[in-house]
Amino acid sequence: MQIQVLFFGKLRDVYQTNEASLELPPKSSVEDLFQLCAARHPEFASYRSSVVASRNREFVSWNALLESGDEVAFLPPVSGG
Amino acid sequence: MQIQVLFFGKLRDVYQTNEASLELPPKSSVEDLFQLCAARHPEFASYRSSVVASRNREFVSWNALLESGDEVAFLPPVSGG
Amino acid sequence: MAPTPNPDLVLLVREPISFEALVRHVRQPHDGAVVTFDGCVRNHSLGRATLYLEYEAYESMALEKMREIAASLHTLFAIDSVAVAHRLGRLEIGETSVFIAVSAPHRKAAFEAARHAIDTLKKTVPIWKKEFFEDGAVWADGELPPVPAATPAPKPAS
Amino acid sequence: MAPTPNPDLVLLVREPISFEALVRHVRQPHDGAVVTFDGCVRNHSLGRATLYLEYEAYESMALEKMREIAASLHTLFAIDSVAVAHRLGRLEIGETSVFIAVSAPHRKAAFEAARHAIDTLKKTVPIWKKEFFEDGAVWADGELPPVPAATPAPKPAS
Repeated sequence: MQIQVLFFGKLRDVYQTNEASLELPPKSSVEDLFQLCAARHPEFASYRSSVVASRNREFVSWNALLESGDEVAFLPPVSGG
Repeated sequence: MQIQVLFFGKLRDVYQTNEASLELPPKSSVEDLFQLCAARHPEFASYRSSVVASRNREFVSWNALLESGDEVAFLPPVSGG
Repeated sequence: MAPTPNPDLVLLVREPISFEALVRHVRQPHDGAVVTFDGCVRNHSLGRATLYLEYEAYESMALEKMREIAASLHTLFAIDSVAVAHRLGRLEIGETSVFIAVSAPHRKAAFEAARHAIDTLKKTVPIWKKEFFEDGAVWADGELPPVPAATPAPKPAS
Repeated sequence: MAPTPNPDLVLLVREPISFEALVRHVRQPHDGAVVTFDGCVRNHSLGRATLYLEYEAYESMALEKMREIAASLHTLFAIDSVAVAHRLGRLEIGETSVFIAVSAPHRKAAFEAARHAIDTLKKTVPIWKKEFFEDGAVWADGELPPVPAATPAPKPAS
């Protein structure tokens, strides 16, 4: 299935792009998607404990399962305001 | 001694003036001044427990002693803001 | 980098209060937060429709008390500067009767100081509000300012 | 007399925030208080002189989260309406990055809601600040938003 992934802040610098469309097996989780990103950009792995994920613009846990067409973002600590 | 007295809000309505210059014996207190006002306008007496007094623009207790030339005001509950 | 606090601004005015001027007054480059409180004339009071208000003050004492409040904010909170304006005379519905602006490096102090300023102003500044209704006018219920328990006698004249 | 709350206003903007428009939006005749919070770009950060900032957002999600904050204020506090604007792009020292205005019949709710709004925005809205110094730029330290402990699996595709 196809997942749209968005990168922000520090993570965008690391992944060197704003967004990517990645192919994952059915029943993959957010965690699986993160590991796929880390496989492509090894430095990415070091951010695992300091980012959160959203799925379709809602914060989700790492074990959340994905569906085809989902929009997932990896979000570093927010600093608006 | 001469004391300048100011009246505000409801008390001004009762005393029918903004200010008065009243003559009191030396060592008179704020309380004495209030009683002198009440003698002139009997309705004034009923406000004794619902007003405070200032002397030279500082809140004072009823037993505060006055000096010639003091500016005293009787202040109903304040409602600014 | 070396914060020189603006002098505080304390005003009683008879025209509409200029929010922008007060905010400009307190806002400096080392500030991260400005909190403002805008007290407005409501169209009703205890269930009755208000037509308009009139505010009067013991002006010299009100200004002194407002200056004392501003000064106390600096000792109580890590703020930069304060502007407080209260309007007097006739006010229509929706107009601003009191405006307070507080600047600070961080938001917590700005919020707490602005709140403290209006709470203290309402309890201690000699200003009175008369409410005008269809069928008459009343002096608004207010708060009796706290008064010292006992006052030392003045020095005897020498 | 029958308060019809204004719809809340939630904005991400790339030009200077118009305070007056936001305050006008929330201010209605039955309100007694408007509290505003103005978050400004400080000229230093952790002791270093800041040159300017850049803000970026996950815009669609940030707007959703800001709308959720505005909605939650109505359930938590007795307020009338809310306006929240956050600026994106390059900001100079002294410019406003975020502005919040809350109107209410009484001041306590307006203060508490404005404070809650900015505290929650800083923790949960996906916006990031990059600080530019003489000798480089860094993404500001921030807060990691709270995340649900476990997420129910989506319904299997039928």
